[in-house]
Amino acid sequence: MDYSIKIGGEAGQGLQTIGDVLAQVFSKAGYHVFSHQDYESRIRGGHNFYQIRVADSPVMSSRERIDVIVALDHASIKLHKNELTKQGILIYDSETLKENIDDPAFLDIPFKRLAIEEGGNPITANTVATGAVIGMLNMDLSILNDLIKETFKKKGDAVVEGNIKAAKAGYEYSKNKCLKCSFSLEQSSKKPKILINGIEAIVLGALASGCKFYSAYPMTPSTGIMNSLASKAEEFGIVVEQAEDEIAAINMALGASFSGVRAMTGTSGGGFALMVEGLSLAGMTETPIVIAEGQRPGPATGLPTRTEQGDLLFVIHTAHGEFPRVVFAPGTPQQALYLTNKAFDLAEKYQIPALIVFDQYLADSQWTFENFNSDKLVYKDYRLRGKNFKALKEYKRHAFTPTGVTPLAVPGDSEHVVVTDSDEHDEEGHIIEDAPRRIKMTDKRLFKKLQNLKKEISQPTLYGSNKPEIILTGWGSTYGVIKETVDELNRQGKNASMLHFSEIYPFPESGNYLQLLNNAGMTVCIENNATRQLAKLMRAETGFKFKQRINRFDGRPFTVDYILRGLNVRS
Amino acid sequence: MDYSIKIGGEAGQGLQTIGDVLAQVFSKAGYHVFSHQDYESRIRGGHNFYQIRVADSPVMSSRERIDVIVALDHASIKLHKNELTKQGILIYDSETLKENIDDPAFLDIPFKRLAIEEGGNPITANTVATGAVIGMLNMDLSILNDLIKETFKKKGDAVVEGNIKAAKAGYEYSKNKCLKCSFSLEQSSKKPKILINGIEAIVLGALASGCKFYSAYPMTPSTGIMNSLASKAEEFGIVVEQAEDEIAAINMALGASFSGVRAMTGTSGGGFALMVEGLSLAGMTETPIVIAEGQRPGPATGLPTRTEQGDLLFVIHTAHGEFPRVVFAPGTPQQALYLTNKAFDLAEKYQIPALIVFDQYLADSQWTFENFNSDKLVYKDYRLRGKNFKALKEYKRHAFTPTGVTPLAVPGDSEHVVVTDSDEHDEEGHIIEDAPRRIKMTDKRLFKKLQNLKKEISQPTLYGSNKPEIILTGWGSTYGVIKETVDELNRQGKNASMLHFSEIYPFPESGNYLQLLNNAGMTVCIENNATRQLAKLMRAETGFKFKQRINRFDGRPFTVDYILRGLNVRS
Amino acid sequence: MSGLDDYKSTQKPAWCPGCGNFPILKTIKEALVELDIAPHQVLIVSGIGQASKLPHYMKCNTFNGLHGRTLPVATGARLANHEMLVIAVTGDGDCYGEGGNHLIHAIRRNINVKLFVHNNQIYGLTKGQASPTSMEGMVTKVQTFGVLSEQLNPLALAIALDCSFVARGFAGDTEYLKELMKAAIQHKGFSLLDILQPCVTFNKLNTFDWYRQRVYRIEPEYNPEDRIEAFKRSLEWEDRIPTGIVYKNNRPILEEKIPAIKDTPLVKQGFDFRTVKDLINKL
Amino acid sequence: MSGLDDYKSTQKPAWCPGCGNFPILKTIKEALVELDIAPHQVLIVSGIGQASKLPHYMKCNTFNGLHGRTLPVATGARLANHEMLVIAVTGDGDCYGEGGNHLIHAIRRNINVKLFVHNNQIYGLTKGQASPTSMEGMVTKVQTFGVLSEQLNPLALAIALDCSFVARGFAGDTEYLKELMKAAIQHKGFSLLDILQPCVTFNKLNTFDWYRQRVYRIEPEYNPEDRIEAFKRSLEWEDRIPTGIVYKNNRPILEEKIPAIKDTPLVKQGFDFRTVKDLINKL
Ligand SMILES: Cc1ncc(C[n+]2csc(CCOP(=O)(O)OP(=O)(O)O)c2C)c(N)n1
Ligand SMILES: Cc1ncc(C[n+]2csc(CCOP(=O)(O)OP(=O)(O)O)c2C)c(N)n1
Ligand code: SF4
Ligand code: SF4
Ligand SMILES: [Mg+2]
Ligand SMILES: [Mg+2]
Repeated sequence: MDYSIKIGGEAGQGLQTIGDVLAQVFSKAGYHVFSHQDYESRIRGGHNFYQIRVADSPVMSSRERIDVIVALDHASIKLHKNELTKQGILIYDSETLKENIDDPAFLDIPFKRLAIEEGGNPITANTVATGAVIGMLNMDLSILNDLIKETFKKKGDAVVEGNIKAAKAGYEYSKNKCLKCSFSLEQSSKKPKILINGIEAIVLGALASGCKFYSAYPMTPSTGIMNSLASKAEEFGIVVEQAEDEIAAINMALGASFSGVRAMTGTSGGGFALMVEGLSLAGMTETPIVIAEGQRPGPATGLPTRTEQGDLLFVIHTAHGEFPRVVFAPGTPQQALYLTNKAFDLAEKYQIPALIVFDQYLADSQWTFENFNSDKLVYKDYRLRGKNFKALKEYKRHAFTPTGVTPLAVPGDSEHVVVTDSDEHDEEGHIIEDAPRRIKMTDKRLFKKLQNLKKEISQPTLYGSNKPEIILTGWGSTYGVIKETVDELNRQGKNASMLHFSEIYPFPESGNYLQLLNNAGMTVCIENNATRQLAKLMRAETGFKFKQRINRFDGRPFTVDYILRGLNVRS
Repeated sequence: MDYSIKIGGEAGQGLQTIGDVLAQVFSKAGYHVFSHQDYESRIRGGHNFYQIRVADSPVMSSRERIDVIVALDHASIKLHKNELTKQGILIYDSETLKENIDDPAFLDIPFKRLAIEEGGNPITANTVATGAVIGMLNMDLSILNDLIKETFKKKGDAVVEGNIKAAKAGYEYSKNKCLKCSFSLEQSSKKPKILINGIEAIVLGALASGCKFYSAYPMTPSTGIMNSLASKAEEFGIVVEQAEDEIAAINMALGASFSGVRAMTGTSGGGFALMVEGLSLAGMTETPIVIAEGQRPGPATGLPTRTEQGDLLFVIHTAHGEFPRVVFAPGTPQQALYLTNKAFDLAEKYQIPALIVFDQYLADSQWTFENFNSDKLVYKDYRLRGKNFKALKEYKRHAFTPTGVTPLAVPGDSEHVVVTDSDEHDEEGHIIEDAPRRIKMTDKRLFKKLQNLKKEISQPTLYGSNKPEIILTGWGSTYGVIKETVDELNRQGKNASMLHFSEIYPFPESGNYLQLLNNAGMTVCIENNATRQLAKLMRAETGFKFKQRINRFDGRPFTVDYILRGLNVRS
Repeated sequence: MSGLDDYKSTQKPAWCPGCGNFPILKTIKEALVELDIAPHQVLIVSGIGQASKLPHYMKCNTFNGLHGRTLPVATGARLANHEMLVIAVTGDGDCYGEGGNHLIHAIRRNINVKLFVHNNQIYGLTKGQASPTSMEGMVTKVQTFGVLSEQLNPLALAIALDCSFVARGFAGDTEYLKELMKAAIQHKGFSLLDILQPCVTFNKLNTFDWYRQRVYRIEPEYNPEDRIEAFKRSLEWEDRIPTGIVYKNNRPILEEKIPAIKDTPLVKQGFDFRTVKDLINKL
Repeated sequence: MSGLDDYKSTQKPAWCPGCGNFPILKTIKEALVELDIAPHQVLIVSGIGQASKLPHYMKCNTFNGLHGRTLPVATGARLANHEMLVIAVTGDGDCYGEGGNHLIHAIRRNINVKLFVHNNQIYGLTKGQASPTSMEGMVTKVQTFGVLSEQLNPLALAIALDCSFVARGFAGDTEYLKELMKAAIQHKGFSLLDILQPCVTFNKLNTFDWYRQRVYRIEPEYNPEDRIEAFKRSLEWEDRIPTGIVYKNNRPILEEKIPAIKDTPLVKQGFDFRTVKDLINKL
């Protein structure tokens, strides 16, 4: 059982709500869900869609063939009807669209009329549609009803009641009228799953790491982090400040971090470009900071609401001068949770900037998980505080130590002052000009730290055979789609594996993975960009050169089918 | 004949004037000169020096042993006296320093007293010192006198007269008193040489390329470009605007370029960090721009007045999204002239950003040249202007063409409008969201252009044997010092060559140089940074891995002696 | 004579139905037509935001640049060709938030650029965060406790900086808005026209109605050259919001003070490669 | 009781002999001592420039950051620990040039940070280019035709933004300067203290003498709470330059409006890893 549902319509028509509700219903029913979104940079109009895959085994990418299309506008019909599977059904409201289409795969449902008649309000039309989909899938309405109650509680009983009625109307309409409907999602007895997208996972990671300060400037696809943290600010004791620009955002976070709290900022490529000088400041002053960088198709404003993996070499190499940094590129919401936590840990442990690189695809995509293991989370306060700081006879912010790391004291907690500087400085933090101390500081700040930092980096994930003939390699958000492609290849009798990089810089020490690559007959680097950035990095770091590459740079995410076509394998 | 002269003193003591005048005297006398400077980030006090090498054959780096030291302060004596060669002499003014040193290598000259007595003003003390050096070298005074006349003309006859007398006093004092002086720089009959530093060469390159607009924010070591262009603004019809910040600087230059003039900006690493978003804008809108990036030791403010090659990977990889760029790293003032010119040409020909990466060492170092060949300069106006633009029936700013380059029209010159956008756009320049046109635009903007652009890049310079056993490789400002090291090695009977990269990105296509490297027994990458950036780039681009590396990252430039020590070769 | 048809765009606006940007778009076209300026004689520089999409929906030379960087691009463009009418069209976030520093310095330069700010007191394109002009207390997804910063007063700021022309318009009074646009364009000097522009989707506080109840046209007797009076007037907001020309002066413009372009626009000046070559050969 | 000795630095100032920064340094130490604030109770955030080297020459917690970014660092630092006295020390280029946008928004936030601007009307450290406060017509190596932009008036700007405390001091009148520093520190709210600071090396126009001939102390009867009068006063410059508290108000400060830190400074709040773990296990 593995169905794909697509809701299409204009911005502002509420298709996101339909999608969100359906995904929740499915995951609460214990199914595995994967969803992704496609939308334009506008608030009303245009054409957007929301695609959900629901199955009884884990799913982690979208398919190109759709079983149920909910068409809220004409464009959805025109653009997507050919995506229908053989048994696929498209539902639409001929009265609203003022168009009646005679196609056996089409089911006309009067969303609006039922909304008025049953829900008592045309605004419940989307609930009718939602109910209709549930009906088509042969599920029962209880979970949807619970969700409606929860969502509309604050709006009063009448609204709850109206929506429940609307849902029922849609449900019954499709149950009765959809004679061709052969789908069945009988109530599974499984435990409800956690439904989570990339943004929510990053936020969870930040909360779990004791993040206390978040300053940012809105920018797709990172704005969700700020929204979400702001909604939790009071409960978790977090200060969320909207900065006047990205330069202020990173400098505020550095100020907060210097004062003794864990601090983070988030942005997209263009905003990150403005943070580059601040990044270097973090490097020089050895001030911990976590930065979430949401890539989107560039250059410049590009395709602001779409997806791309075009900033890898940028985030690794940008900023003047030389200092260590950590770059993580989670492949799943689960990885996003743990790697955000690891980013906070390493940022503070080594007093360096740690970057989490994601993209719109990971940000908006929802995955289901059975549960998260909180034992994998770490929290250690590396700061020198209170009485420990007071007890010191002397304190030098940048004192030379065997590891290069100098205890990070909280200013004000003792009578010792804490001094740091963006100029090259001495152990106390004061400006210097001479060569010998410059060399020692570089040794401390860069080489000594890097040596240990490298050991913290995990090897890339290998999925599949230990002696693969085909290796599909990727990084970041392509984890799910590459994994599913590997499954498909192996189903077809091939010997394929996935090699996935999520802890990407410092680049994982050449280990087993290099040998596997050297031994494989076909090595494909799959990237959502045009210039093959991981492939370049790999060559710089290991000397390995990929034999094949599949790149996509049209702002859309990969699908299994797309990769199979790239491999010249039929799907 | 090959002498080194060092003038040491506090900031504000005028040692730069002494150095500048001496270097000019030597070059006007037809000698080969190389000078470099070492100064702190302060206006008064501290310790600075100015070092000049003068010889009868070409010189292009500083040596560590000094023949004549002019010590204006105590520190100059303490720090530099051990650098004296066997026949070396240190001159100082015991009355001013209130210290009398009994050392056969020291010559006490009463700069200030002679200045008052002969020059009529204590302010001429530095002229006394300058005259004294000329006297020690057994040159005659005529060139210095001419220079004095030229320099002080505006200040009136009395000032000219005073300085000429002061020079003479110093000259005669040292001639009479320096019994140990064995130097001789008899008047050479050679033609005066061109004395030029990196900044002046970049400025000359900009003028020769028809640069009409320069906007920047002051930052060492790039400020000299703005000063120099500002001084020539009226003569050459250039608008020089000091921007409120570096973001404004690059955006102004892009605005000017869009309007139809050649435009440039300049900065250092920290300021360039702020230009990164604008760089991406240039890429997306296909607006030509030339950017001079003066590296200095980082991270952050670092050692603001010193030298480093720490920004190579930064300038190549920075900015969100993917677009072509050109990066040049001139190794000599001559290269700076031609490459600045080439940068302007390629920027406009391909409608891309072109970067000139330099550093404090190249910026301040003076070289001598016989002459410059203006036939090597190119100027072609690629813009669509006036009647050519008017004659078109239709104009689309980003129309698809076989080369990816669309004629760049000057807005206002015809009734067709010129439209561009930082969003992904159609041929007309209007915002789009769809995948097919995104792909075609990327193909136009990135792949098509890159294909031809790569062919414009010259191979690295090979100096020395065609079958070298030892290859010393470098990029940018280390040209001179590596070349001289190669000469020294070959003098010692080794078979060494230099491989120098100045047209560095797109990286020169793997050619002969790779074969040479593969065949050599010893391949050394020499870089003024800590993280071996060229070596990394080389591996990423060609797979080649250097066997040895010499890195210096204390903010000081290489010397031949330093490299020889690194190679374990005696100097 | 150019007509409204000449200003027709090939693009369909991506704005929400009812958005205050529509009347502004219409008015700007009308103003240009009435001033008999042809599309190729005007350059609109814009940033990123809903407002900044405007030039796509008419016909004109267009540089749609980065968020917040409208004024530097406009400044460079105008310095390179001061025969071109350069209008900068931005949003309140763009101009007073991300781009605040450029506003200060563009005013100081007195470059003869026309700045039209579509001030909807909100970040529209990014879905409703507070902008610098959002009113204190307004709750958004980010400002969950309400906006805590004091509302920025662009007119007072501009007057403090001795801006050459300072005016406020309202998207709901297009007749007057057109007059203000024309006055701004005809004024010689940097002109700030802040336009109250209801965002019907995200700003539920400052609606067409809300503005209509408060805005008034400044009385004809008012003397916009009195800086102190102008400052006082600029502070009005709560109950009565003045629209009209609040302040103006006659500072000389930057373009006229730069010797290199006093006589001929930079872009019209030739480049004599030969002279420079000679100069280099003679070094 | 802390004494002047406690504020002694290990560093020797790299300023030019006679620089106006010396008396400012001396005065800031005295002010802190007189307010009985110990070195570890104060954080000085600075940028890059001659002025910004100041914290190195005394003893205090110091974040010497980037050119122009003093206020964001100070804001973040203060939000994280609002029991710390946070002083931002910058130059006129740093604060009014590169950092202009942050000034606008720090004022709007009314974060309780003290901003001391060493206003020498020039870029000192980079050797004498015009700053935003340089007077029109002043010739420099870059401004070869003289400064063409209007001189920025930081006081007028701050008053237009309703800044909580706006004052001007003079490095040549340290007695009064000390009073102003103390008042700024004791005022609850964002405080801008612009300090006229002669640069003896590069600014040959605005010398100690030049200032001495013009500055006067604002008369005691003056009411700094009258915004319009303050605006008028802020416009004085040519012949008479007012020093003293020009404007102040009692807007509530940002720190008190944020629920998360109303009761306890952020840095003093613990983090309960257990609770979050439980929450995650229960997802
Ligand atoms: C450097 C940068 N930061 C953030 C963004 C995201 N962004 C796009 S528009 C916008 C704000 C829009 O608000 P406003 O300028 O008021 O324009 P409006 O949409 O309200 O007309 C933001 C933050 C961006 N494009 N670039
Ligand atoms: C991003 C950036 N741009 C430029 C500089 C170079 N810079 C250092 S100090 C300075 C100006 C100093 O002027 P001001 O702030 O007035 O300080 P002053 O030296 O006069 O006290 C500049 C431009 C820099 N360090 N960083
Ligand atoms: S979001 Fe607001 S400003 Fe943007 S188009 Fe819609 S109504 Fe207009
Ligand atoms: S240059 Fe000016 S501001 Fe800087 S230390 Fe010297 S006198 Fe002071
Ligand atoms: Mg807005
Ligand atoms: Mg200054």
